[in-house]
This record gives sequence, structure tokens and C-alpha cells, in this order.
Amino acid sequence: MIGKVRSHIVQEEPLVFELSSAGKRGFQLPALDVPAADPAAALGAENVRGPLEGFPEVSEVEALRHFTRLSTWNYAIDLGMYPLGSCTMKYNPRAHEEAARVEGLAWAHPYQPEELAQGCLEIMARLEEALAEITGMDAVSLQPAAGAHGELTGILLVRALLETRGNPRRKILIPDSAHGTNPATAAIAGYAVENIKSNARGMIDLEAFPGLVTEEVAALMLTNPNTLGVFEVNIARIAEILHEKGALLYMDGANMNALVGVTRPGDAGVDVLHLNLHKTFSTPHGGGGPGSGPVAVKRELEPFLPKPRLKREGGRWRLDYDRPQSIGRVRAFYGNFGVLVRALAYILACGAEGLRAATLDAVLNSNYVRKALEPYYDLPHREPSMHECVFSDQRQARRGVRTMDIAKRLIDYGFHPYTVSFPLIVPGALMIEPTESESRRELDLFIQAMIAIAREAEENPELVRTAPHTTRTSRVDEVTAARKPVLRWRPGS
Amino acid sequence: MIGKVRSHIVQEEPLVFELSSAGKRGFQLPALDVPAADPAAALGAENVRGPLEGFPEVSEVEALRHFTRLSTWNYAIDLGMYPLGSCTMKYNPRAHEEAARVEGLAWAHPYQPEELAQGCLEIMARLEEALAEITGMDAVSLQPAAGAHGELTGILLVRALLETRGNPRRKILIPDSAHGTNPATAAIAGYAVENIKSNARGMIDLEAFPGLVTEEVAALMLTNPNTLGVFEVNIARIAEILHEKGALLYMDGANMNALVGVTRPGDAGVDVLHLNLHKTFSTPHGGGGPGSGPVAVKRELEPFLPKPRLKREGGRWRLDYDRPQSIGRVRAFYGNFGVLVRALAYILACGAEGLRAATLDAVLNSNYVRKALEPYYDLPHREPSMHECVFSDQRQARRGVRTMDIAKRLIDYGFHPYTVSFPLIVPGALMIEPTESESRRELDLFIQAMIAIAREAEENPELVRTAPHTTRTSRVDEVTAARKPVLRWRPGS
Amino acid sequence: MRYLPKSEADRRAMLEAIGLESLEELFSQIPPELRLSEPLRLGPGLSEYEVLEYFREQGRRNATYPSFLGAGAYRHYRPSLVDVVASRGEFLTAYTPYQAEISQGILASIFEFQTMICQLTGMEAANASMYDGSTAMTEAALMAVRITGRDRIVVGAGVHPEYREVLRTYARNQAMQVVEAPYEPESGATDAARAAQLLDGRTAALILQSPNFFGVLEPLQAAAEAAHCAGALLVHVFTEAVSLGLLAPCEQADIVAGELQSFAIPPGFGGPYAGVIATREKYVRQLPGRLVGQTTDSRGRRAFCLTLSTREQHIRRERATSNICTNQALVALMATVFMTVYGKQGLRELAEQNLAKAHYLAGKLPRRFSGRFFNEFVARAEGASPERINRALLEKRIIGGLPLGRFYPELADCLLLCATEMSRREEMDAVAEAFADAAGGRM
Amino acid sequence: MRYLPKSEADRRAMLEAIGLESLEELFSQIPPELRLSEPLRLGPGLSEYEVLEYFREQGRRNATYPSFLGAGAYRHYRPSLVDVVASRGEFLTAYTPYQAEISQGILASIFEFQTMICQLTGMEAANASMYDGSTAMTEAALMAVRITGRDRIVVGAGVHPEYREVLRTYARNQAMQVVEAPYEPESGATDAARAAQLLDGRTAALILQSPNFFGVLEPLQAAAEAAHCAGALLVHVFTEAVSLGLLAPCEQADIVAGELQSFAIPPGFGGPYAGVIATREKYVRQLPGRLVGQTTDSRGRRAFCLTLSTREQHIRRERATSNICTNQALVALMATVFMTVYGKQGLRELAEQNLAKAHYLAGKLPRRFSGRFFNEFVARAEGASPERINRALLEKRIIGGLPLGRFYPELADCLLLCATEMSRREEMDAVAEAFADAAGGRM
Ligand SMILES: Cc1ncc(COP(=O)(O)O)c(C=O)c1O
Ligand SMILES: Cc1ncc(COP(=O)(O)O)c(C=O)c1O
Repeated sequence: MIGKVRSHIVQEEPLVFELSSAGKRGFQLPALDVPAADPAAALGAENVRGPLEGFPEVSEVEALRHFTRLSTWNYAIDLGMYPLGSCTMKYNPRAHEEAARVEGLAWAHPYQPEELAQGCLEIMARLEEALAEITGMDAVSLQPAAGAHGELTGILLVRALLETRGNPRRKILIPDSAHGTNPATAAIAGYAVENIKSNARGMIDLEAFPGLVTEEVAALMLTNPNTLGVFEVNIARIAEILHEKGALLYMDGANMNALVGVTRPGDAGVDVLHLNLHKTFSTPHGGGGPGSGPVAVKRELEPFLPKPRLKREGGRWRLDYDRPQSIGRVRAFYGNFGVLVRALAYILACGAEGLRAATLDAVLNSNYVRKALEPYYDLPHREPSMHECVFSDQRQARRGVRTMDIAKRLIDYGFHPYTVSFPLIVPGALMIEPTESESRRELDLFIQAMIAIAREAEENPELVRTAPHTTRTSRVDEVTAARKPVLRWRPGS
Repeated sequence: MIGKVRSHIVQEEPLVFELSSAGKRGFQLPALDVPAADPAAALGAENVRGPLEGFPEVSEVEALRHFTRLSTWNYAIDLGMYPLGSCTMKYNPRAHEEAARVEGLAWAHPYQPEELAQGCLEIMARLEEALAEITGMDAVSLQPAAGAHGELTGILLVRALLETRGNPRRKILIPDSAHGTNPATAAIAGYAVENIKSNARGMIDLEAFPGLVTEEVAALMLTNPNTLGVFEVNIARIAEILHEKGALLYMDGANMNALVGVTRPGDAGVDVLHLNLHKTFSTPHGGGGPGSGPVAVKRELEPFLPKPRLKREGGRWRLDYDRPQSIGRVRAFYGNFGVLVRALAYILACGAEGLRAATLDAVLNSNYVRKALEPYYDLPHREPSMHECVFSDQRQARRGVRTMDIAKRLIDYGFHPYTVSFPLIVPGALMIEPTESESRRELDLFIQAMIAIAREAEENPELVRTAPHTTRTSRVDEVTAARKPVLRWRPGS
Repeated sequence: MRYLPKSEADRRAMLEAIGLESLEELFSQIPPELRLSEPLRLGPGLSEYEVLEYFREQGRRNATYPSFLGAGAYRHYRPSLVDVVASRGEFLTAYTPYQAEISQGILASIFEFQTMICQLTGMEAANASMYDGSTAMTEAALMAVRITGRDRIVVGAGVHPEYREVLRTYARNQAMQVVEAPYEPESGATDAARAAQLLDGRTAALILQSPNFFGVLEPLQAAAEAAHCAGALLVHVFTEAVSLGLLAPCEQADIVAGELQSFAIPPGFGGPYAGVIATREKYVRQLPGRLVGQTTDSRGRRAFCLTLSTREQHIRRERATSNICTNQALVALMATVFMTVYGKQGLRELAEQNLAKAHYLAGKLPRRFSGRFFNEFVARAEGASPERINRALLEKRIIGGLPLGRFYPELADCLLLCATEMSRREEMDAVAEAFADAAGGRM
Repeated sequence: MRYLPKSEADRRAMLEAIGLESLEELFSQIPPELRLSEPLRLGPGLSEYEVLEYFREQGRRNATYPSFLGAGAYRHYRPSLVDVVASRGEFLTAYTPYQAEISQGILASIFEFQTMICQLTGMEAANASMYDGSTAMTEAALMAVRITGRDRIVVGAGVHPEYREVLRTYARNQAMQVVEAPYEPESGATDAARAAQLLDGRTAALILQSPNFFGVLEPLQAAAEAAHCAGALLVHVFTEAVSLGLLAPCEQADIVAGELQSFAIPPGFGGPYAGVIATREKYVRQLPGRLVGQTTDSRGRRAFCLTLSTREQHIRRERATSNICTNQALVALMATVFMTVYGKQGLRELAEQNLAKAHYLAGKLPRRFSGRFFNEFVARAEGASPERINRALLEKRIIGGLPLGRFYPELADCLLLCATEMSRREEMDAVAEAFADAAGGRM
């Protein structure tokens, strides 16, 4: 019995191109208060384009309905639990959207004179300070646009520091449980990747580890808690081993939601880490972005941070470009400022106590789910869970039901699925991160759904294998999509 | 084949009281910057209430999800055509919501000094002027909060004028096609209602009419176009007949969407009329309100308008309370100001040309639907249609399918139903007002749906009689609701 | 026109389907002499940007200073969620939930609204909203007339003057008599004993506002007893809904009518607000306005719908309980979100903060009345006129109180001041200073 | 904490279910010495109102004057619908549409986005967004390196200086060589012939921005021919997307990389914006970032899903085309709404207005370069420094242009000015007056 959702009707809607009709329009410009310029004369006739064939021609009401209807086909945090592991799909406070739209902030130009941008600079400075305090690090750069971008920045910092020590070294150690962005990042930063095998407990094998840290190793990229949701209890020792060999400890802070207010990476010996403001600090995911991936470093690495840096001078903030050791820029301007506003708003709203309370609830929720589902799903690693727990589909697989099938069936029960097939070290993984934003009621419904699906997998595996059954769109053929890519609309298609 | 909607899942949600748990909270106040006051001491212990038993206790995220989920159970203009006859469910431009939220307007206190409220007063003055121009009347009061309130105001004005002529008279003539608010209004204004029968063409019978206009008649309340969507072609003559007998012509302007920019009631001899800004002038209906029902009058009636009145003095607007003949106030303050802002925004955005173009399209749409549905549904009155057309269920009724059934079946096809069972002079009426906001595409889908239902009524009447079949909530038992009213939640209910 | 979803080709094709040549032909039944021969004098349509700029410009012409005005329109924080919810097209652009199957969201939220209003007022049933507090009170009076079959209303002079004006406008044509019960010059409250004397066998209701227009608590209990003694009803009116977070509802009241503006609705130059009427179950069939009831759908699941509509104009026509049709649904929804977000604890804290602020301010000013008060009170201007004090405050970019002479000539030297959770200590100190300057002859 | 949906009773019951006594026990695996012993130094949590007031206060500390700054961040009208759509929780609070069956709205809108970008750029495929224009350009360079197997990039000196800096940051560690092609001092455009000389057998791509940083149109056609001659690709970069409404796309370009901020994104102190890369079908498998493709569901109905993900880091790991994961989806959605609302006609009109405004302003100022320009151009300050002119304009509450000395020492006497549809004639006249004052020695 599915009680969380019911079947209802949603509006169909074609692509916007299919709504167009010549001459319809959705916007009007104010009348021009200067003489018109002849495009051909001003730009050269050869540079002026013909009509934008196929571009939309719809009225305002059609545009609004179009996107409103499309929106009803989506699931979202606002609609319910979204336990996508590693993504920290927590509540996005709506007041913070208002904060980001404050006129003086939203309309500030990145090149407006610094004395007329003190509000923006102050916000950035305050956020840097708060993030340094939360992570136990010494300095923060807000420039990176997302987690992966922060990783790249961080690894470039490592390289820059090692270069000043004479040798940037050749490789980066990455546990096999790491997120794909870690190795991809290392490669872009010009490093070779050496994958290291997790031990039976899902952690770094402290026996084998020292042997791996050769003079060639620039850094270890460690996710903590790791992608199994397990705290690397030996993190301080790992840092020591690295430091002894002149290597650095990079921490992927995507999972900071398990730690804020409880423990600080900086105190454990981490040299550099990135944060995902769109995870831990509640900024909305927006269907895939924007995010923000600040990098926090120890003092030693500070000279290399991307420029410009904020500098306090004569009671005012300015942007300091005179940073000879900087790795340079990783993007234009200063970062995803609008996201920074929302993250700082969250930190201010929570305060120290609220941030810690959120962490506690996040870990409570994950353990509550774990405990309830243990009898029904295989738990490949039995270490204590932090903010997420990872099951495998091993039991269900016997009946031909894989994690993706369970995920799709969860949709019928009214939930967004967990993260599927990640981390790679767990074959058929179900990675569940409830976050602190779920009430006991919602968690209980989730647990009931998961238990019901476990039963269905036994009794009627086909039902699960062909799910979802109740959505507007049934299971989507991703194979054909990749085999014969159709990446744009064309007339008559 | 229903192509306009598909079945999908929507989230269930209990009542908010059922989500509560002691101590959860959704809001925090800033810390108090003055000493706390002891309620018992300040108010007297006997005046201080105990805990608000049963009142909600939920967090912010639960509150947001609660109302978001509820919202997904609603149909709305933003989702599709909403051809509710007599209600003019047109597009509500979203920029105008922004206009109404401009800080200096939204936070203006009704009693703030006039010199610090010139912006508000200017908006009201400009709207009064525009509405006078559109209706061809001499003066406008913006005080009434909705159409029915405007009606009451208008009839009180009639009474006041007639009183100064020595006799308020006893009764109001109201065609049998009129909206229920007309007779209800007349009664509240202390008048007896005399219903007058429409002729076979659905209009005032010009033969019989003069005989009805006795010395007892204060006014005729005429809806034009009437609720059949038919223009009262004799309106000027009707006005003359009334005026000859010292009676007045009140026009219910709910259907002004058929007339704006094409013809003006004032030019036809109307003495007083109300407008529904939430219909003709695009302000959102909000699930039932707020509206605004300005009253427009000829010069003669101006002295009696509700006070205060706007007055221009020394280059500034002020509120004139010195109106000895005024009927008084019909509500506190000056009207639904926020709605006035939206209506003026609409008028400014459209301009003369846009308003007229909207009227033309509205009438075009209604005639297009009428033409297409005539072969399938009984059209009891064959006069030219203006902005709406009225069919009857006579043909379908033979198979036991009534207008309400057809309406419910339309829901399965993805539309909000037309107005059911009104006007009363058409048994089993289907009153369809598409408005100008519908594209040809949406109209064609509507027509197809109506034709399909006509076929179903023949072939499978039970399917129609038990509709809707695809909604979260199937047909609702309104009889039991009225028989055993449950008007509030109680614990355990 | 950007709102119109038609190309010229669409229009031509549609006209052809109808069998017409031009749009003008659609209006051929209108006598030519009535058709407009020239465009309306309204000018050309403006772009969205120009429209918004016009209103922003008007907004700038208004003051947005901190203010101590109350008197039926209060400044309170507005939780962000309120506009988020009310901006969802599914609420904003729907109409009255006549079609229950596709309106359950609106219906459920109104049912919650009705419940919360009952919880707050101690009544058993509440309607889905009225235009505002003034019309709610007036309709409550008409309701009392219907219930009792009597035709006389006694209304406290402490009821909002504009509410009383509305009552009189409606009463005039209904052959209803309206009598005012004076306030005690010392306490500012109605003298229950004197009010009792005004009640007679024709009296349908005694109407008192509490806290009244002066901010003073009325003796509702005693008034209710007096009213009931005379066979009349007691109607309790409120303008400051936040007071309900702290003040005990009057258990003997028969009808409660009030204004919910304080629940997340900005002052907005007077509207749209939302009135409400709550009452005893036994009077439900005399309630005006819409009501939502719980029922089931054809599969037995809980559902909601509009109910008891035989009270209403569209069914009962001239014998309806009221002519109201469109109400203030979206505003009521906003109030519902507000009540949900604040909740049980929050509403009380909010009321306590209001109490604290107003009592802090009152402690520094010469109060005119001795009665107990919530977040409004009357202060006497000493040494300078109320207007003069307000001018001095305006120079500090503060809007002072409401000079009362306009409504109560005998209080021409007085100001009505309101402090809410938004009032800041510095601002209140500035007000106190202005009063002190006036009293000290420094103005 | 108001965000946390738990009562103490909830927590106790949950702990009990887990078999723990306290929340702290949940962290017992963390070595005690690593656990924080005192609260973070962040102060108490603030109310919503205080938080908003903090940001409003910061907003007030910034200027919001009319401005002639462009240089990669442009001021354009933002249709109201953009925020209406982007504020719907169904878009705002969803994540990457991994689960296609409950993400069709996001997927369909990205598919529309990809299509519109192709229509605008004349390319055959576009990705779902990159962080911004600068990283889009940089990733385009990496893409060219992968496609050609070469390792040298020639980039025009007219490319946004910060974009070039980003390119260098990435290039440094990839053993990629970056060479700059100078601009013609007279026209401000790249000398295609000289650029051609810089292309060699190791060159993967020639990158030109057009209109370039000086606002000047580049000879893309000639550059493409030169690049292709050398076996390299031409990468066309744009920072001002509105120019695409009027300027013909370069048909020979191999990759187009740009910034969409102009499409409804406020300048926002530099972000979040959205970059995009479009290219030829044959290069699709080298595209970084997400792609949405059309397919069918199991019942054969049109559906959309993320596709070609074997290019991406979560599958290909260190051999991925890029490390990008989270992108700028919501910003791309805003751009999609913008393009829909403006549409075919509107985008052209918008571009024409920009052209008219900038040419009006340029007509009154001493232009530094002779090249054709769209809505930005470089003016030489005569008689006073650029900074001095800007100070004079600030006194009139106008933010002037960008002094170029910071990026181009040889242009230290120049300002980059941008006029858009938002620039008003009076403001432009004031700028002209300031320049004239300076030239006339009145400054
Ligand atoms: C563990 C981990 N690391 C890094 C990332 C990359 O972050 P982003 O998507 O913000 O680039 C993710 C994102 O999902 C992640 O889960
Ligand atoms: C013809 C007609 N008259 C009057 C009214 C009453 O208007 P309101 O609902 O705004 O009070 C309506 C509303 O539906 C109507 O259709």
C-alpha cells in the first residue's frame, strides 16, 4: 500500500519551439530614446545575421505556463525527502533567496569601485572567516564555482607549494571509494592518479599506507567521512605520515555535513580542503547548480591562493592583486557571489548552536534509517555511520533486482531515490543520505517504502524491475539516447 | 484519447495539525531589546490565555512542504485554460505582483501623513481616471472590495440620489438571468427585488419592460453583456425608459471584458456600474479573492460616493472627508489598494490598443469555441455571443448526463470546468468563457475534449457520470458535507 | 501585445472557422452609435520595465520610516514563506474552489484556517474570510439581527471609528438602529454597567472591540453577561490579531469578528486585508461567506468541499445571509501560513514581544487612560499639539502616532501609539524624547 | 532551530530505536582529541529578519547607480518571469536530473537550452552549462587539445584578460603552451595575418573573442581560415550574449564558448553566471559537461535524459573530458526563460537597442579604436585621467567606464564603456559632458 503519493493528472506540454507561431511575442522594450542605428552600417552587412530560425515565438502567458507545466514533472526537496547520498539535499531556506536578490547586491558590478562595493566585500570577508572557523583552517578562497572546481584549486595549491619546495612531485593518492571528480581533478592538475584500495572496514589501510607514500606522492585526496559515510578515525595519523614524507593531505569536504560543530578537519592535520556550499550550507541545487566550492587552507598554502584576495586596509576592504605566488585565477571575477550570500545567511541564521544541532540531527537520521533497514538490506560495511549509510543490493540481486530497480521503485513510493551505484567499492550500492531536514514522519515513510520494496523484490521482482509505474514518464531508455544522440530539437522532429 | 494530461504522482499530506509535535517551531524572533513585560501583571492574570491547544507546531521546512504539496492538488490559470464563465480567468501578469510588493507601497500605512503618501494617492487617482475613461463615466470610487461590494455601494448611491429627490422608492428590477449577488445586494440595501423574465432571445423584453418601470422602481440592475454572453442591444432605450420614470440604470460590469475599448456603458446611458478588477483587469483570483469592485457613476451621483474622496489641491493629492452627501464608508480605509496597483499596472501595460486587442481576442475565442461545439451541444439562445457562450446539457441529459457530469469529465481531460448551472434561465447550463489568454492550441484541445465527452455521453454515459477518474480525489460527496457539517479539525478526527 | 497568445495567422484561421472576415464583425450586434469611434485616451502600452519603474517611483514618493501608527493596520514581521506560498501559481491563479476534485489544496488550507481561527477565538466555527474587519463586524451585526429577530445594535465607542462608520452605512438602509455605548473617560474601556442600560428588548447585539481602538482591554465577560441578560448577543471585535496570542478569548461571546492583517499582511495602504467571523455551532447557518467542510470522495477518502452554500447568494439570492461572493482567500492563506510558521509557541512569544515593546514605550509617556493595554495606547501631548510632536519626529524620520482629534474631538490633545516587535528601542526613545521636549517647552 | 523538523520527543524516540542514549554517542568513533570541546566562535543564530536586515544593510553600502561598466558583466532588463520560474521549488530545489522519470521538466528545459544555443551560435550541439565564460573558454581549449592532439593555444590579446588568466592557470600544469596574438593598435581587432603567423604545427586552437574585450568585432572568418590552414581549430568566445541577436555566427568556427550572464542574470558582483560550449556534432564526445538527449520511455513516448555520460568524471574518472560535476543549471534555466520570453523578434530588437545606445554614446566621445563595435567601445580620456573622469561622474551618481590601464598598460589613458538598453540618454549625455569637461580643461 503506497500512502505517500496518489495518482493525479499533470499537464502535458510540447517543447517551446512547437508552441511558436510567427509574430507572437512575450516581451516589449521601452521605446528607444536615441536614434536607431542601422545594423548593416554599424556592423557591416556581412556581420549582421538573418532571422533566428526556429527560435521561440510565444506570448508571456504561454511562456509562464510552459515552464510551470514543465516544473510539475520534477521532484524536489520542497516536495519531499531527497536522500541522494553525497549530495546533502537539505532544506534551502527561502529567506536566503530574498537576501541574494537585495538590489545593492544583485546589481553590484564586479568592477564597480571598491569603495562602492564594501557591502559585497564585507560579506565575502565574513564568510571566509566563518568557514575558516568551521573547518579549523587559516585562510579561505571563495573563488571556485563548485566542489570539483575547488578540488582543482586545492590541488593546484598543493602543486604550487611543492614547487616552491623544489619538486611538484608526480602523483596523487586517491582511495578507491572516492568521488569521480577526485581523479578527474588530479588529471587536470597534471598529476598521475594512484588509486588505493580501502581496507575491509572501508577505510584507509593504515598498514599499507606508509608504503604508498613515496617521494613521488604530492598528496592524498581523502574524503572524510568517506563515501561510505564512515569517519576516517586515523585521519590525524594519516596526515602525519604524509607530512613526514613531505606530502600533503587534501580533504574532500563534500561530507562536512557530518562534522560541522563536532570536529574540524584543520585540527586533524588537513592541509587543504574544499567545501560544497550547495551541500553543507544549504544553498539550493537548482536542478544541477550553481554551487560554490570554497577552498580552505593552512597558513603555508595561503600565499598561493587564487587572486585577488580580500585585504583590510584603513578600515575598508579591498581586493589585493599583488600576490606574486598566487596560482592565478580559476575563473573570472570572485566566485559565485550570489551563492556565497545564501551560505552566509545560513550560517548567520543557524549560529554555532544551530549548525551543530543540524549535524547531530543529520547523523541521527542516517543511523535511524540504517538501523531500520539493516534487517532487509545487505550492509557491506559495519563501521558506525555518520551522515549517510550505504547498503548493497546483494540480497535483492539474487532475484534479479538491482539497486537501480529499487531506486526506480522508490519513485512509485513518492521518494527521490538514494544515490545509485556509488561508491564503486560497494557493488550495487544504495547510498542514503537523509540530511537533518527530514522529520521522523518522513523517515518512517521512507523506511516503510524500502521495506515494502524488499518484500516486492522477493514476491514480485518483475514489478520492481520495471518500475516506476505511476509516473508520467515510465522508465527511460538511456541506452538509445547514448547510442543515437539527439541533442537538439529540429523542426518536424 | 486524452492527450492534454497524463497520470503522475503527487505527494500526500495530512492537515498541519497532524504534523505537529510539541516544541517544533518554524520561526524565531529577534532578541527583545527592552525588558520583558509580565503578561499577568500587564494584562491581569485573568486575561492571559493558556496554551493554544492544537495550534500547529512544525518547523520551517515542514511548513514549506506542507503548502507546496497542497498546492499541487490545485488547478490554476498558470496550468491551463480555466473557462469559468462570468469569472474572466485571464492571465495574471507576474510583474504586477512585483509592483504590488514595492516597499514604499506595500508598507505604506493608511494613516501616514498625506504628504508622505503621495505615491499611493497618485496611483489611486490615475486608476480612477483610467476607469472613468474606459467606462465612459464621470467619477469612480475604488473603495469596494469586490464585485458584490461594488453592487451594494452602487445601489446605496441610487438610494441616496433618489432620497434627495424625495423618495428612495421600493424595488429593484433584476432580470432572471442575473448573478445571485444582484438580488442579494438589493436586499441588503433594503430594496424589494422584482425579477423580470428574459425574452426568448435571452434579453430584456422591450415590449414588457416599460410596464414594469413604475414609480416604485428605483433601478434596473442590468448585466451587459448579460450572463448568456449576449449584448443587450437595447440598452440605450432601456436607459431612456428608466430615466423617463425617474429610475436609474445600474450595470453589473462583471462582463466588461467583452466591451473594453469597443463600447462604453456611460455612452449608453448607464448611471452607475461596478467593475471587477479581478476579472477584466487581470488581478489574480487567489483561490477566491481578494478582488476589487470599483463603482463608476455619472456626475449626478458623484456627491454620494463613499468617503473619503481624492482631491487635488496645490499640486498634491489629499483625502477629502468633507462630503456631506456621501453614503459613508463601505469598508475601513480606502479599498483593496494592492489590487488597485495590479489593475493599474495592467492598464498601463496594455494601453488603449492592448486593452482593445484583448477584448477582440476574448470575443474571438468565445465565438470560435461556440462555432466548434454547436454541432455537439444544445445552444439554447442563438444571439451573437460576446466573451462567453452558454450551452445546455439538454442533449446529454437524455442519456442521464448532466452539465455537472460533463464538467467533472472535463477535469479528466485536463481542463478546469466551465461554470455549471448558471445562468439559471438555462436549465443545465454550460457557461464557457475562454478569455483572450488562450492560444488556438489550447482552445483546440478544449474543443476536442468537449467533443470527446459528447461522444462518451452517448456511448458510455456512466463513464461521464462518475468522473473524474484520474484525479487524486474522486468525486466529492458534497451532500454529506452539508448534511453533517464538519467545519474544523479536532484531535483524533 | 505580449499577453495575447495569438499570431495574426492564428486570428485569420479562427475567423475563417467562424465564417467572419474581420474581428470587428464580432461586434456587429452592438449599435454603431454605441461603438467607440476613437481609441480610449489611455496612451500606448508600456513595457514591463516602465510599468515597474512607475510604481517604484510612486513608492519612493511615500515614506517608509519606522512608524508608531496602528489603529487597525499594524507593522509586523512577515515570514518569507508567506510570499513564497502565496506566489505559487497554484494558489495565486486559481479561483473559488467550486470544483473540489481539483481544488483540494485550497480547500484543505481553508479548513486549516477555519480551525486555527476557532482555536484562537475559542469559537466553534469560522468562515473562510470576509473583506476586512469592518465588514466582518458589520456582517456580524446583521447576523445577530437575523438570529435574534431584533433590529438594534449597541456598539462601543471604543470600536474602530471607521468600523462604526461602515456599520452605519449598512444599517441605514436596513432600518437597523445603531446606538453607541460611551467609554469611561478614565480607563478608556466601556463601562459595562452603562452599556447594559442601553440594551433593551429590541437589541440584537452589543459589539465591543478588545483591545479597543485606544488599545484598552474591554470587560468582555461582564458585557457578555449583560448582553445575554437582555437576550442580545455579544460580538467581540478585534483589529490586532496578534493580541490573540496572549489574551484569553471571551468564552461567553456569541460571535467574534476581526481583522487578520497582523498575520503577515503588510499595511499596504489599507488593503487587501482579510476579515473573519467565528461563532457558535448553533449559529452556523446564519454565518455569511464561504465555509469549507470535511467529507469523503467516492472512494471514501478524506476530502474537503465548499459547504452549506444554501446560505449564499448564488443559491438563496435575495434571501442569502450576505451578498458576498469573492472574498479574501489569498490573504487568508497568507494568514494561515503565518499561523503555521509561528505556531503555538511563536505566536505567544510574538504577543509577548509586542506587550513588552508597548509597555516600554508607554512607561516613558503620559498615558491618557488607565485601562490595561496590549500593544497600543493613548498618550497625551503636553506642551505641544500632537501634530507638532509628529512633525518633530518626522524630522528624525520617524512617523509618530495618530492624532485622535479627528475621531474623538475630546481627545484632540492625544495620540494613539502602537509599538510592535518591529519597534526598536532607539526609535521608542526618540518618541519619548519628543514628548519630553514638548512637555519641557523645548518644541 | 527553526529548520530542524524534530521535537525533543522525536529525538528521544529515534535514539531509543537506534539503541543509544544521547546524540553525542553518535560520534563516539571520532577520537576524543579531535572532537570540539567548545562551541564554534560564530555567535548565536539570528532570526530571519535580522539575517535579511544584515544583507539589506550591506546592499545599502554598495552603490546602485546607473553604470557604463561592461567588460564581461552586463546590465540588462530582467523579465519578471525569469525569477518566477526559477523560484519554483520544483526547479530551485531539485538536483542534477539523474532520475529521468521524475526530472523531465528539468531535462526538457535543458534540451530547449541546448537547442537555443545551437540556433544562436550556428553550432550543432551545446552542453548544459559550464561554470562561467572563462572556464568555458578554458575547457574549450582543453577540448581542442584533445581533438587535435596538439598542445599549443594561440589566444587573442582582445580576449577578456581574466579569461586569459584562467586559461593560463589551467595550462600551466597541463604542459600546454599559451601564446598571445596581439591586437592592431589602430582598429582594436586582431590582425588575422599576424595571428596566422603564430599558428604552427603544435597549435591546437586559435581563440578569439568577438566582440572582443574592447567591444570590437574580430575577423572570425579570416581567423577560421588561418586556423584550419594550420590544422588548428577556431574557438569563438563571447562575453556579451545579447550580441548574438544581431551578429552573424561564424560558420567556420569549430567551438563556440561563451558567457550567458546577459540573458537575465544580474551582474551580482560576478556570479553565479553560466558558461556554455557549443560545437560541431563530430566533436560531441570531446565536449565537457552534461548533455541532455532525446529518447523514449518504455511506452515509447518522447522523453529526455542525461546522456553520453561516459565522457564524464563519475564514469571515466581520471580520463574524463573534465572534472566538472555540479554546473550552473538554474542560471541556464533563467537564460532559457529569457530567450523564450524575448524570442526571435525580441532578441533582435534588444540587440538593436544596444547597438543604438552604444553608438549614440560613442558618437559623442573620442573613440580609441576604429573597429566596428556592438555595445562596448574604448574611449580615450583627454585632458584628465580616466580615474578623474570617473570621479566626476560619481559626483553625478553615475558609474563611468573601466580604466584600462590595469589590464593594458598601453591603454592607461583609456576607458572601456558599455551602453545597453538600460542606459538612458541623459546619463549618456552626462558622460559625454564629463569627457568634454576633461578635454576642455574644465576638470
Ligand atoms: C564526495 C564528493 N566530492 C566532490 C563532489 C563534486 O562537487 P561538485 O558537484 O560541487 O563539483 C561531489 C559531488 O557530488 C561529491 O559527492
Ligand atoms: C455577473 C456577476 N456579477 C457579480 C459578481 C460578483 O462579483 P464578486 O465575486 O467580485 O463579488 C460576479 C462574480 O462572479 C458575476 O459573475
